[in-house]
Amino acid sequence: MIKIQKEDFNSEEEINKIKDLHENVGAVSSFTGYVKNKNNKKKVKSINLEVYEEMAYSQFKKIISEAKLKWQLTDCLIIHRYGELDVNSKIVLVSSFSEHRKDSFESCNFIMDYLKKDAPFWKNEFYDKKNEWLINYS
Amino acid sequence: MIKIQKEDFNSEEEINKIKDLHENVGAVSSFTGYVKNKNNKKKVKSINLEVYEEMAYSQFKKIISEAKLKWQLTDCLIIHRYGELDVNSKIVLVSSFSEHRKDSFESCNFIMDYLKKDAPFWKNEFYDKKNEWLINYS
Amino acid sequence: MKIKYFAWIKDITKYENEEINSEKIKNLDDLKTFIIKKYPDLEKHFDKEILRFAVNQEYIVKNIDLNANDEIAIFPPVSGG
Amino acid sequence: MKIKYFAWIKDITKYENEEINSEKIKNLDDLKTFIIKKYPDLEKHFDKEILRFAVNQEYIVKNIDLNANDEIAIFPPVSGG
Repeated sequence: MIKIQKEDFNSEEEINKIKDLHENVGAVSSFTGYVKNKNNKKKVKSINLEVYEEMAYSQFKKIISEAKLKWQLTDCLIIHRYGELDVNSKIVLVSSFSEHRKDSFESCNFIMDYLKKDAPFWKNEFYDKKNEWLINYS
Repeated sequence: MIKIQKEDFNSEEEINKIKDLHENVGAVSSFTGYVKNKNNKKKVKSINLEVYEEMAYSQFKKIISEAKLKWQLTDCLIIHRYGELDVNSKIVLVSSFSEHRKDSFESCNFIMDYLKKDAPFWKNEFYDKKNEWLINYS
Repeated sequence: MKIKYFAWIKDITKYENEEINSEKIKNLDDLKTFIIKKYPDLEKHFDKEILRFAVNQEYIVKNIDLNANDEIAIFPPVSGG
Repeated sequence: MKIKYFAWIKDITKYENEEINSEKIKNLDDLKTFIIKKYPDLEKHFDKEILRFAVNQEYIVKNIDLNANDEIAIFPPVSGG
């Protein structure tokens, strides 16, 4: 399940919805990313997260397919927000559902690695008086 | 925060409670373990999870202290249930809170490894007509 | 073809989207040349290989042929998650 | 000293807890000998080194001296999480 949305979400509910679709899920590994209150020693007030939505969907689909080739996965959930997000808000949730812990753990990490590298989102950080595009030369 | 309880819990609420205590948490990695509907090809109806509660607390405290020595962690949460648990119920939640993803991810996995190895809980699995203690010779 | 600009690239181009149709543009390298001419301030970012290109929502690192109905996106390194 | 049995160990001993006080029991090995004598069905599990021992909530793998107010737990390999 892939969701790209402005709104906040309830991780418990979102995970339960997927969990209830399946039998024999023993392990769910999740990563939640939040807006931090500072970055590079500058105090952040909020961010604006821009997205290339059609491409984000296709990249997420591709990442999930690759994870399912590498590990025994029952399901995957990616929720990524965009738009104006205050400090401490959730940005992203990635959850991997599987029978065994190792599969869910490693695939969740793998998905996050690729998401960070390939998902077309851009952070514009708002400080006290100015704003700045976050530049990620990795 | 360590909780050993019979009752189910809401992961979103439990994680938010810890998150709200701190500034600059950017990453929360979580693992949730559930009662599976089968084990060793036998259909499980429910489990009874026995605990040595005082020792479980002291083991969890120790594991969290060790994780905090190895990684930059803001906080850790372990909720472990005991008692009669139906198939698909949550058994355990481990969440690691940190500024950066790597710390939260690796420490969450580390805590789960030690929990599996050292936390004094014992699963008694109930099948259709009989029950059996789960024996773990690892 | 439809061109999309994201993040600070669109602060330079002043457009988020534009339609570019020229018989001279047969492939991605032709398009890059065309865009640098149109937006000289982008040239230094092309030179530093900072920019990313996607054709029909897939990353493209080499030169490829382009068709009139392709969607080409130009953007800086991503910073989601 | 207070002895605690867990999981299928207590199905053999029929007790979850018991108070054992004997002047003969000065250390963990003495206690093991005492318990095997009291519960002969446990002997094979001692022999196979399946059992785990905790003294005052800490795992103990070697022999250590015991005091009258110690809490000793005997249990099979854990299976939580």
